[in-house]
Amino acid sequence: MNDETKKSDLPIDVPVDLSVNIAGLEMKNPVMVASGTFGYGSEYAEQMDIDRLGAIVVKGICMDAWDGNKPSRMVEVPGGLVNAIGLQGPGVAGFDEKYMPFLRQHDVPVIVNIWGRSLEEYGEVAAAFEDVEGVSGLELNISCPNVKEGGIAFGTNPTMTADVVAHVRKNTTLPLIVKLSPNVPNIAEFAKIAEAEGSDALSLINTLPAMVIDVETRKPVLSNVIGGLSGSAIHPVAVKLVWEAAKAVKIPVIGMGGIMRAEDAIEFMIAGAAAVAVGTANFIDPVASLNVIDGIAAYMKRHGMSSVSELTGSLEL
Amino acid sequence: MNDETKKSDLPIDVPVDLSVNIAGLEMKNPVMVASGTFGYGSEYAEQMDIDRLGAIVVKGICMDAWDGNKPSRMVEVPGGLVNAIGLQGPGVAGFDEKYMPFLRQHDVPVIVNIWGRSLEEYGEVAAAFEDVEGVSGLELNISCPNVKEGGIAFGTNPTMTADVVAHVRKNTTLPLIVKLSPNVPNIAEFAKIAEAEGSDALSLINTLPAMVIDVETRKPVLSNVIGGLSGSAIHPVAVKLVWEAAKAVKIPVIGMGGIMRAEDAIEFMIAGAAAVAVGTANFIDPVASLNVIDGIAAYMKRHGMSSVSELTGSLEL
Amino acid sequence: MKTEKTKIVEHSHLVGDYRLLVLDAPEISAQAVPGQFVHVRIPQLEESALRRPFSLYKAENSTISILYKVVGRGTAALATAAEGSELDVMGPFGNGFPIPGSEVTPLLVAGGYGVAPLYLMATRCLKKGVLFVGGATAEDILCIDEFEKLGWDVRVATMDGTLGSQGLVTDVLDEWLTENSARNDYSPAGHEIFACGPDGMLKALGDRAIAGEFKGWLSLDKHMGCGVGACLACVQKLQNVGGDEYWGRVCKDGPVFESREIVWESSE
Amino acid sequence: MKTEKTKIVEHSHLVGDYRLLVLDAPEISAQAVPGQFVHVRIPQLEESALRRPFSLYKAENSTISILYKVVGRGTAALATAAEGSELDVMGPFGNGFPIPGSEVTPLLVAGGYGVAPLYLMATRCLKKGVLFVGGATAEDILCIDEFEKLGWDVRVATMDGTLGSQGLVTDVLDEWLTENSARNDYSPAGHEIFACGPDGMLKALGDRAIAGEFKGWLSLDKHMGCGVGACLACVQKLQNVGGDEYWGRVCKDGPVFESREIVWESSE
Ligand SMILES: Cc1cc2nc3c(=O)[nH]c(=O)nc-3n(C[C@H](O)[C@H](O)[C@H](O)COP(=O)(O)OP(=O)(O)OC[C@H]3O[C@@H](n4cnc5c(N)ncnc54)[C@H](O)[C@@H]3O)c2cc1C
Ligand SMILES: Cc1cc2nc3c(=O)[nH]c(=O)nc-3n(C[C@H](O)[C@H](O)[C@H](O)COP(=O)(O)OP(=O)(O)OC[C@H]3O[C@@H](n4cnc5c(N)ncnc54)[C@H](O)[C@@H]3O)c2cc1C
Ligand SMILES: Cc1cc2nc3c(=O)[nH]c(=O)nc-3n(C[C@H](O)[C@H](O)[C@H](O)COP(=O)(O)O)c2cc1C
Ligand SMILES: Cc1cc2nc3c(=O)[nH]c(=O)nc-3n(C[C@H](O)[C@H](O)[C@H](O)COP(=O)(O)O)c2cc1C
Ligand code: FES
Ligand code: FES
Repeated sequence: MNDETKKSDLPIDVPVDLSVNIAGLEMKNPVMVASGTFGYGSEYAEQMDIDRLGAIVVKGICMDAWDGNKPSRMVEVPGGLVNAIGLQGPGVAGFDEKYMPFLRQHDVPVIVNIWGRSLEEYGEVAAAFEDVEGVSGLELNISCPNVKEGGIAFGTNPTMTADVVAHVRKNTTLPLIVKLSPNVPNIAEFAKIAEAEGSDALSLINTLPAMVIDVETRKPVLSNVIGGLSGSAIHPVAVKLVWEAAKAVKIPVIGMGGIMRAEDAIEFMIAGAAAVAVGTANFIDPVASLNVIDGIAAYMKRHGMSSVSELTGSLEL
Repeated sequence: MNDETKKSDLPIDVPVDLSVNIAGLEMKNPVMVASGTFGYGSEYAEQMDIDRLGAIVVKGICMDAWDGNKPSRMVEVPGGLVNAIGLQGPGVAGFDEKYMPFLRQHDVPVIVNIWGRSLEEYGEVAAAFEDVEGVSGLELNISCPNVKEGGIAFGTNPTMTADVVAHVRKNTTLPLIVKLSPNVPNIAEFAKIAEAEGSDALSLINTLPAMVIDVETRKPVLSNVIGGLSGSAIHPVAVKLVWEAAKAVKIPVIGMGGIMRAEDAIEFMIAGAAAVAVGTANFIDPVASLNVIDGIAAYMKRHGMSSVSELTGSLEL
Repeated sequence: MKTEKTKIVEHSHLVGDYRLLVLDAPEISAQAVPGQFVHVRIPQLEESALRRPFSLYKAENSTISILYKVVGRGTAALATAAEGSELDVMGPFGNGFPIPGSEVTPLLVAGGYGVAPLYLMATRCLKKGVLFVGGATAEDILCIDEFEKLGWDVRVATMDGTLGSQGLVTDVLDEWLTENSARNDYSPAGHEIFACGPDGMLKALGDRAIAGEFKGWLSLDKHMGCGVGACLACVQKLQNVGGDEYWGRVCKDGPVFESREIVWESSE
Repeated sequence: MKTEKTKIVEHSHLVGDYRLLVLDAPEISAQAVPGQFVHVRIPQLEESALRRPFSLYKAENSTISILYKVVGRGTAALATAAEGSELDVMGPFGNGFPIPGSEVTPLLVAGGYGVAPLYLMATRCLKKGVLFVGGATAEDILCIDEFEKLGWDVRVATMDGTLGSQGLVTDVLDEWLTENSARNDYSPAGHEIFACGPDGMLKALGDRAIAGEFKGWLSLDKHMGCGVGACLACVQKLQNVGGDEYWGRVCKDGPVFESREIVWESSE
């Protein structure tokens, strides 16, 4: 744990190149915002300069408008929160109409997080985005713990994962990112399947299935009973899974889970992530993602790195 | 969220019966201390009255003395810690010689957490405890993330779980508790397998596989690279798994993971646990388990419950 | 950028569990609309703790004030924040109360800390009206002298009768409505309700507004995540004029809704 | 029960990152042995944060003192604890230094805050000896006047030469050892080392003790979990007299070990 020497021995004024190419998508920097934690971009536009982001991943969208779960939908727990929003969304057409006009005015790649209740619906949603102007990529959500059908069931079964990735791949020409489910014993297996079936990149982790009970009423706090745990609490679990997934595949991995500050993002990159996404931290500090960008640049300078790709997979065992 | 009425409407002075019978084992109360977090009992005997505990589960033991991992073995993270002790232990004979004399003098059931590197060794260890006087039960650890062979590999594969439980069952007459692995997509499946193969009770959860990287040195903080996350951070994940496991089986379930105070234990019991175990909290406050016992009794009084079994599975959906 | 690093100018105990917090926050103060809220990062909590929303109680001279009740770990921690220290505050957020024209008598109805946004409302109304305020006991009836100083008619109800008449605040309102509708020149358009308090109270007021054919503006209190409309945690079932139901966001689409927009669900 | 709810009697800044904490802790104070430590719950950290170990620096008049350096989030949070407030402290824990007989000249060797347990040691030694103290710069050389007041010979080394001689504390010790072993009546049994500081320094001292055939008592600093021997986090490779290697617990079996017990591993 010898920070002192590193800090002083290295040149301070190397220019740093933060740009990355993920799945064919050029990004200014490796810092994205995670699906469901940044709305459709406009919600945060008054709080910060969204054009500084590497990419915006919007809230999960399926074919038609979807109501999501009844409240209550979120509860704070030590080290984070448990949510069961249940993928409320405007559907493909509603998204295009309400949110894309704003996003198209901005200079930031838009990645749409998609989900379906069946193999066919996954394919349909993917296909529908072929006609939506301004979308830079798709993130395939097969890991949401908060909907009864679809979601996590696809992400925890190897055959279903293979089928849904292959089917969506057939239906889209956009860069395809598969968002893996964290609660499987062997993440490498799923990472390889997604890669083999044509995924251009992987993202992980989604929230961990969780539950909170109000001991006074003896009822679940969330109407959906089960929700997903996010925030600092899941960070060390996420780092482990990103490390294992990145070792298993050649396609880039996007690391997320409990990034609160730059160091957390750097950990993911050292473990093998080519990019990262800030989630829950947006709620707490709207400029958290910008602080992460600045923090990565400062770290690179301090360590004499010129390209952020030097960070990726730089773990020394 | 209407605590007020509940508090005032109910009788205050009902006598409360905290005793439970888990797997044939009579316990004064449902509060145990979790394996690996309480040494062999003697370490905490000066800090608190260990005879007040429902049971002591000692640190994992295999046939012969085992060195465990090199340091560093533990690192603090938000909401808990990640450890990779690696099951350092004295072996069956060493345990009997060094620690049982002390434990036999005490009026508290002793449950031994056992592990092996092969099916045969699991059976051997179990059989060896037939001859150790004063042991009240065995907890079968098939979920330790910190050893290369054995441990978690057994707990995440249905066939291996079935084989190891059946084999150990054949080798022991003691009450048998199977400690399930948390990182499987469907805990109910594993719970049922353990029940079918002769387990008398289940305990969950073990730590979640996790990893921490020192961003300055770019090395893993733990010498074992991977460790297990415990503490508050994992509590909502544990409650969800205990709920699902308890629904799936008839044998009692012992809930653990992030119990810091009585409310956390009560949550497990409402979710379906017949008993609970306090782990990481022991390190922070040696009397945490005693506070949990007192807190459960106070809660029962406040809610007019006479037997702690009324709490088990009292979730209202 | 709506995040402001404010300084705590005053932090004092009022009565019971209620406290007053005054912040030096020129930008938020300048923009404040009654019924809007600020989203506060509690410095004493761990890094991952969510912000907590509080209504604007006052906004004057570059400062804003919050009147809050200690109910849980966030407000308990906030209560320890020292005068002179920094507070990270986002806002003002949400759609506040629409200021009624001078022909309308505003009827403000408050439960507990619900008086906070209504006081800011009272200072901005063109016509003085009536404040109906209710609570469990006398300690829950806050700042009525301030309303009186503004020249407002104040009517109090407490459940235990320790202040004002005994019973619900809606009983006192009902009296007023009966008296007034008996008047010759009575027109439902002559008054509007502006309310903040527990859901049960708001629903009862909404029912009266709909039955009596006047407007009822209700400010909802929902647990929040982001506060800016991004997380969809704070939703309330609403209906549009066509009768289609949907989940609206209390933080962004509210917190103030007109009674007819809200669909109350029995389970909540 | 060894957990004591103590009261902070004094909490002050010493120099640089170093601070002094004095606690009213009659039970711990009465039992204290030099080289033992207390395990402190940092009240400002979240509920799940581990305790932090600190050596006993003084133990007198029902109080104990700790001398600590702010190095991370735990010590930074501790630094904000107010005088008069409560601190939850466990201890005293571990095996301290064996107090040598009056025929032995104690050689105390300290790096940084390592002087803390050695000061308590100096107050308990039957014979006054020599304190060798080293650090990066003058600011890291603490409480030498206190040792001098006790009548001890103090020899200082700093890496930058801002105080004492420039270089390592072991250089100064080597000088002393060379001088002394040149004496006619020299016997290695006439002195023993008692040391606390970074691993590199301790290893160097251990090597000298073994080579010079005198005793060297080294107090190790390992990250701890439980502090009572239960978690097996704080282990150090040791060897018994038969040469068998095993992991010993610094908290329970140490923190003080004789040089010959310790097996230094290159990777650490
Ligand atoms: C728009 C708005 C304006 C507000 N204005 C004010 C104001 O002016 N003054 C004021 O005092 N308060 C105001 N509040 C309420 C205030 O935000 C809360 O009292 C505060 O957040 C409580 O935080 P806490 O950490 O102290 O309590 P917590 O510990 O978070 O919980 C307080 C209570 O809420 C319950 N609870 C926690 N999570 C949930 C959940 N997910 N679903 C349901 N119940 C839950 C708890 O059981 C507990 O009873 C306002 C709220 C909103 C939405
Ligand atoms: C027996 C004993 C006696 C001590 N006596 C004193 C004393 O008298 N005075 C004093 O000032 N200090 C003393 N210490 C050290 C003191 O306990 C630590 O400085 C303190 O715990 C640091 O806590 P922190 O939260 O401030 O730092 P942390 O944030 O915990 O970390 C401090 C440093 O340790 C590193 N670190 C964190 N976790 C690990 C790990 N698992 N493995 C390796 N490195 C890690 C960090 O990277 C950082 O550089 C003693 C330690 C022991 C074991
Ligand atoms: C409120 C909320 C809503 C979310 N919605 C989605 C979603 O619609 N689709 C998805 O793939 N992930 C969703 N997630 C998961 C996040 O994108 C992210 O994977 C997870 O929260 C871990 O990152 P964090 O710990 O930084 O929040 C959501 C998370 C939260 C907290
Ligand atoms: C330091 C440490 C050592 C542990 N050792 C064991 C062990 O030997 N065998 C075992 O089955 N579980 C072991 N565990 C897991 C605990 O028994 C428990 O399942 C887990 O820590 C979750 O509970 P907690 O969050 O209350 O700590 C260990 C946990 C910790 C923190
Ligand atoms: S609090 Fe996030 S949408 Fe309202
Ligand atoms: S700190 Fe737990 S054994 Fe030493």
